[in-house]
Amino acid sequence: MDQVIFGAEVFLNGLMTGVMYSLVALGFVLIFKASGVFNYAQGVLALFAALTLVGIQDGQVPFAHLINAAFGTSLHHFGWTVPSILAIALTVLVMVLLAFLIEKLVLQHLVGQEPIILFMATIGLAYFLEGLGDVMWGADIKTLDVGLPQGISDGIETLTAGWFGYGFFIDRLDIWATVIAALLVAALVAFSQYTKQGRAMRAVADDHQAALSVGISLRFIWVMVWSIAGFVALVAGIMWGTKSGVQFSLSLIALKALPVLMLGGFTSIPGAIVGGLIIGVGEKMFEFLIGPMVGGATETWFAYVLALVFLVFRPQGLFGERIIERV
Amino acid sequence: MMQAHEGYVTDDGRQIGGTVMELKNITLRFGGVVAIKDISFDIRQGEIRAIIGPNGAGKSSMLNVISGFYNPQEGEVWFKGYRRGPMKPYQVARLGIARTFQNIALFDGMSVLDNIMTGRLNKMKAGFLSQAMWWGAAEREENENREAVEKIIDFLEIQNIRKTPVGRLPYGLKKRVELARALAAEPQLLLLDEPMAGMNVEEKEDMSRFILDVNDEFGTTICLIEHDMGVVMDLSDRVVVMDYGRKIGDGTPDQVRSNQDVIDAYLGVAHD
Amino acid sequence: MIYREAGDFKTSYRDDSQTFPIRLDRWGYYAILAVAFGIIPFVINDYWANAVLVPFLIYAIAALGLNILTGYAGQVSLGTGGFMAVGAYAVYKLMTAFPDVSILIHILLAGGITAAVGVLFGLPSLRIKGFYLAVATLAAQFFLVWLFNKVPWFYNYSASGQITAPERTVLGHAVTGPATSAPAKYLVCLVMAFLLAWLARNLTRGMLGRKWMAIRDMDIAAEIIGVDPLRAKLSAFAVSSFFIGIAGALLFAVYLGAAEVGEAFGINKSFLVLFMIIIGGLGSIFGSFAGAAFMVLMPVLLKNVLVGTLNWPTDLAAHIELMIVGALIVTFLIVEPHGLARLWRLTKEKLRLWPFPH
Amino acid sequence: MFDADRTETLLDVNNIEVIYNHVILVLKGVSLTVPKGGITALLGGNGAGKTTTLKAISNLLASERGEVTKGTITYRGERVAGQNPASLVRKGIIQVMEGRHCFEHLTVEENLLTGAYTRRDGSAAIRRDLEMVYDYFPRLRERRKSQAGYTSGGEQQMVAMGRALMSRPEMILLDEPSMGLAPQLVEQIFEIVKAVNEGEGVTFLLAEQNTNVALRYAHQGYILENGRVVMDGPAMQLRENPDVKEFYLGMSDEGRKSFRDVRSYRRRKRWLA
Amino acid sequence: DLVVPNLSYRTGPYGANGTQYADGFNDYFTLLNERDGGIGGEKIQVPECETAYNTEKGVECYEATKDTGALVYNPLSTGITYQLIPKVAEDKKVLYTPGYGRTSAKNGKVFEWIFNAPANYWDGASVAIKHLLDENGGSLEGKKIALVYHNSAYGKEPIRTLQELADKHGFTLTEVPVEAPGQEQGSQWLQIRRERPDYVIMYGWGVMNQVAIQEAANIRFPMENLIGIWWAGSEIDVQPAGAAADGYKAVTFNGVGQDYPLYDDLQQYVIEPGKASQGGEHVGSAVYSRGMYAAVVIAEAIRKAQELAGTSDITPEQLREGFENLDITEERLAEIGLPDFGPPIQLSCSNHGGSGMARIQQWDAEAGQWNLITEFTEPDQEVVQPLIEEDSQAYATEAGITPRDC
Ligand SMILES: Nc1ncnc2c1ncn2[C@@H]1O[C@H](COP(=O)(O)OP(=O)(O)OP(=O)(O)O)[C@@H](O)[C@H]1O
Ligand SMILES: Nc1ncnc2c1ncn2[C@@H]1O[C@H](COP(=O)(O)OP(=O)(O)OP(=O)(O)O)[C@@H](O)[C@H]1O
Ligand SMILES: [Mg+2]
Ligand SMILES: [Mg+2]
Repeated sequence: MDQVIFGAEVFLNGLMTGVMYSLVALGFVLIFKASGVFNYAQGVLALFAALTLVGIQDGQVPFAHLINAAFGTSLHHFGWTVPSILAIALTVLVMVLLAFLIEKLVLQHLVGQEPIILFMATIGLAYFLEGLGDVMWGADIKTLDVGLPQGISDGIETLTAGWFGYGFFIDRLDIWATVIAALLVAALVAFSQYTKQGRAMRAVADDHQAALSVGISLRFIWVMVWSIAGFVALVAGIMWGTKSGVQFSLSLIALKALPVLMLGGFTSIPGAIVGGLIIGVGEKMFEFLIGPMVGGATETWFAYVLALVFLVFRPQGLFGERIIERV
Repeated sequence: MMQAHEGYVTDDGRQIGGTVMELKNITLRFGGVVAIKDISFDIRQGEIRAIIGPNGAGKSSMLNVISGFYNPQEGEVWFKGYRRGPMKPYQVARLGIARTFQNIALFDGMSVLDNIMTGRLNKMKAGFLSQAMWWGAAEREENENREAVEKIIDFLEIQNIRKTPVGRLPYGLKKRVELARALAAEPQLLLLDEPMAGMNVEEKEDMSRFILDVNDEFGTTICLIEHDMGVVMDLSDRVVVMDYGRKIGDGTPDQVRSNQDVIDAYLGVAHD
Repeated sequence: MIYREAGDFKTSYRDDSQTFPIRLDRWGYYAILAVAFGIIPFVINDYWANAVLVPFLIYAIAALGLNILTGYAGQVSLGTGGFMAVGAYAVYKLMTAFPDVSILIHILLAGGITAAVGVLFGLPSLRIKGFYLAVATLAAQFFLVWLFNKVPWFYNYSASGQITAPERTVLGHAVTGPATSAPAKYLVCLVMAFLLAWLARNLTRGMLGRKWMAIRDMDIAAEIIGVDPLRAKLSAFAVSSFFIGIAGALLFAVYLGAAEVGEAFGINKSFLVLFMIIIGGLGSIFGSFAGAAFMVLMPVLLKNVLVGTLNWPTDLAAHIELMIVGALIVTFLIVEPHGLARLWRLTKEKLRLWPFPH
Repeated sequence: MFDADRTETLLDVNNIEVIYNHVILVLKGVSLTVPKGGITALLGGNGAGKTTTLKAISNLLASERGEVTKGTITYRGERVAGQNPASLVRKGIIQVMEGRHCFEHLTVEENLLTGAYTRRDGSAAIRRDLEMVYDYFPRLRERRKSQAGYTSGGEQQMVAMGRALMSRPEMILLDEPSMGLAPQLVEQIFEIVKAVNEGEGVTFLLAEQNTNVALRYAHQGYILENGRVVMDGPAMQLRENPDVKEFYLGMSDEGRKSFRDVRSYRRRKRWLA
Repeated sequence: DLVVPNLSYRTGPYGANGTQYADGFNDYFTLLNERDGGIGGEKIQVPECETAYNTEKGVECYEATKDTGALVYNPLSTGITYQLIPKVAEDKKVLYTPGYGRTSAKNGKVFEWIFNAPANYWDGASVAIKHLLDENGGSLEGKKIALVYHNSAYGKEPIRTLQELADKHGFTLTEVPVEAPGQEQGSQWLQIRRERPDYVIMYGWGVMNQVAIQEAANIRFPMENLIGIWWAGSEIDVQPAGAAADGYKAVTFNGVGQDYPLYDDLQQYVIEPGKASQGGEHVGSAVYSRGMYAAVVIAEAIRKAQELAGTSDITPEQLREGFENLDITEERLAEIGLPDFGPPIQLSCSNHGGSGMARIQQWDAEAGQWNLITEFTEPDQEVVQPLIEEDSQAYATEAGITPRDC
């Protein structure tokens, strides 16, 4: 009986973790949908966004280290702090600017190239942004606090303790993440399916040349999509950064998002959520049930294997667009 | 076994043999769309058979059925006297059926020569080790087949682009390379999906000559889809007409041309 | 006209299909071989061997392997690190279990074992394509690393899970273990790289190579003209993994001498090798070498310039190095998406026309 | 009746050279003028450079690693060089690309709507034009909800045409509209071109292999060969030219030749001599 | 000059920790150069080389520096250490790996060139258990202890020791691996919440530490029952969790805070003149102090070597002698300006690992500082020593080394 209750708790936590993965996966989906680009830099984008947010909040001097090294000064902070809300708004601006620069300096020159080339370009971009983030804001670990609650939700614990005699653990941060993710997904689905820009975005993904020929400005679409993806990255960065502090490893959450992406389908926004939930539950349950028998730490690979098995039956993921094969 | 058909003799005196391929009551559906509805026809040894019909009639789908890319939900496909069960396309290719594609399907990253050489892959049997060492069978086969391919290259007059990557070629030449690739397989049945689309008259004349010569010299049976009525009527021995997945006519060019259904659905008013 | 092919006629198909049909290229190739085999072994020191040439040769082998799979057969793989780990652990187990058998045989066997594992993980490629496949190969990457970390049999039950290569000799010279001299290391890797490159060249110019490329360029059409996709893809996985396994075995046994799976064969390895083939040129043997050279040399070079010459603090240098590497990758892709190999060919085409622009 | 000499020039291509990949010289000095309100045909064999010319005009070469290295292109007196394709569409010049290029994953209707991307005149007007396109191509109305990737070749051609019409252009660059279309549809497409041209005053520049049809509908034509204009003039005149007759219309002195009777021996074209 | 390369890592997943360590290491040598003109009149050069915690870059750094007269390496990475162990024996360089690397390198008979004083991973595990024994009146009978570890060579090190100790003291040990980097540890901590161990010992590094402490706080695991090894005992590990981390404990073998006379000198000679590595941002942090401490030990070994060799410009062989005869007493530490900063270290030909003594520090979130809460404690050599013998013996057989007589 205990096992069942524990299992239920693990299941619920799996769902919550899945949502956290989805937040990262969403950014990938958006960019993939709009440009057919598999944006490896999404994880680094989240890191960069979080770094920027903390930097602005704490009034850090950007490039302080570089300036100090070059001019022998010892700048660190401006000496002010910025309220969270304002800092978030400023960070969004920075992300838009970044999107603009990425389009201008990278994507624009790669119109019509094969997907793998674009993929590689985003890896290059990831390297660059990682270095840039470090140079701009320093490589030390930063604490991120925008006022999101953390820790066990007492309400749920007492409630379930009343029901089962065992209080469930649900992290309040995860609850928040779920709410935010739901809102994001609803907004993004509506955007891509029912608006003119959303349609244009999907058109660009299908055929760059043709999109150009009907007067869709690739530049605008890309800046727009990368800005949105930057925003999504910021959200993911806030959620994950609150958990672990803002540091290099934040960029590695991208690896957690990939199986989600695969399973849900690279092109489906709802897929990112559903995929996240399945992966989250799957890996947690596997670790709970099978993990002890094989020595644990199965989470790194299980998600991938699970996604792989799904793919064998549905090669385009659960909700991905069918791969059109005609001759 | 299906019944053997007598052959016939064409106007210009070619002897046409018995049935090579017979399609019986083929029906093909994609979800809700019925692309082919209960169609039967046959192709005989040595003839040039045309399939015509409006856009979306199901012609390419028919060719795909013949070449094994689609498995029809209903109906039977008989080839050389045997009923063909569901097969993978590459198995069909090994039976001696080669084809070209409506939207050119060449291997863009390879040179013209390599593209045509792929057509001969079923003729090359050298083992893995031999290939890895480039020794014995592998090298011998490579050179033998290269000779055969060079003959086709000469035949289609594409010597000067032999080493060019196909991605850079203009459309018409690509079509020709595709034909070369199909010919390299020395097929018994050659399927051509709109071989002359996107060509001007001069080029169509060239292409016609190639098709006729292939048919003449190698005795290859040809089944082609084409929208240029001039070409179809001039080249083909018999014509199947499809419309909305159904067969609305079948016969010699003259019979088809005068069929009222065909005129209504497809030909429209004749322009010359 | 510095570079020319005119006057270089071929009279047989055999001559026409040789690797370097143009005389000038052939001479260049022989010259490089002469230097590589005849001169470098006598002048090489530890630094050049361990920091530059040995890793370059080993990565070139891995890049060749991945290039066969990705560049020729069009199956994008991110499992390179995992497959290298298979090679490394296979050679380790073989070395310790059969100490008397020649290490060279062990290395080849390690390649064979990796090939088998590669085929296994290649099976899904029949259904899964493009980026989905790329991500799916990550399953191999993570699973294999986990496996080697988890099952003590693989690391002979050592306390920490590290594996260390014992000393083995070829013709009386140590080629693994700490006593190995720089020329010995270099020569082992060079011979392997040379043989494997020759093998890769043979496979890719023949029918097998054409089948791979056909699958890469248009898999449906390939199937319709008679390529069995299962065999073509799996053979690509097998050959590719064979190469990568050998690279892994060399990396562990000859180069590093000791390895921890997560650290030495992590996901970064997979990306590194992928970089190499893309920067070098997909579907090009020369490109595999060029890419490996670029990715091995550039960071060393940058570091030497930034820290050694400009005296920047190492962390700033490291961060800026990241930025430069990133920017260079992007620039490369923009200037010539088809890699160094294409750049090289275009240069030759221009040289051929030179001094006339068209 | 349209008269080329009396209307103003809409598009002027002046002696352009195009190079792909920095090495392959494809256009070796092409000049042409397109009068406003007319239908101009660009004829020529495979690889003559028709598509390249059209792409040079609509500035789509960059993504194919091609560039215009010499000469100028002016549209309504304004240099085209340096403008991005989107702004050209907004200025009224739109291209229908060779080989259809539909957005495979979008439905037929969504494809058409993307054509209206640059329009600012409200959804009611767009809906009206959508109906107009459906009236031109009833087949599309039937398939409006299917993904374009699954429609037949001809249907895709219609989608591409319809999509261009949706932008309410001043000028359409049509690349091989008849390719792969059934005869009556070819006729129909050209009828539509004519209707749009006459009804809405849209100027057409069309590259076409089907010389026969093209010269029947066009007002004037250019014949391109090997990256050069080898002949030009009013369509009627071109149709009477013996070389054009022989090489592009497939007629000999005795009338239409049968494709069966073509011999490999051929006369050399006069302009090559 | 004396060359002591600093193979550091300031980028990558562990860059935040590596930076602080490298700063401490550099600054102490800078201090010696500035204040004393080096050691024995020889200036010390500390060429820095970035490894990014990556073994191959580590090799590159080693090769690039080894011909410049380098005496001793301290790569702060277990992976790189394993790489270098066979190499340094061949090249005759000293490898000093305080508190990390290969534990059984303590056995100088087998590992001639490696030193890992004052304490190693197994000592750390044992000291942690001793601390728990003290807290429980000498008995851990029937207690449940969980080991949360970085699933790598480093994290797996203490397992065998803890298993032995569990047998000896009658507690049950649960092993909970965390796959690197450790961004997501939900299931691990749920498991701990379910199984309610009395204590959790943690061998973590990098982001794993921050997440683990946060998760422990989330499930309201009592912080004072969570004990990290020294690599899980820095400020950056606890700060992200804020007040919730209050009471968290970690094992350490070096002092904390800046309450030592040496820091005055550091201030005067290094920081104020602007010579501090990275502008002196991290002076006094736990990891900084450990880097500095490593430098102190190396400097002392150099001093000893100079004394033995009678020359100031020593060779690596002579430095090795210096290490083997190293004797850092309490008085000597006080002289240096670091009274009670580390345990006394006395090495010999057979003992390269010192006494293994370590102590416990505890985090005071409000004050934002670590407090030392125990004295230096001896590990249970009865358990640890045989394991060391066994493991080093195995290595000797595998690598064909005949242990020295001493
Ligand atoms: N794989 C598929 N999935 C769904 N529908 C398909 C598929 N293939 C073809 N169809 C549909 O089947 C019908 C017949 O298509 P097909 O390509 O055979 O036409 P066609 O006669 O070759 O026309 P065209 O002359 O324009 O090429 C079309 O309506 C097409 O949309
Ligand atoms: N991207 C490219 N790279 C290199 N060469 C190219 C490229 N695109 C076209 N070409 C070459 O330019 C020449 C002209 O091609 P273009 O497509 O303009 O001809 P076309 O007249 O449209 O022919 P078609 O009637 O076959 O469409 C051809 O020889 C072709 O090989
Ligand atoms: Mg068709
Ligand atoms: Mg064209």
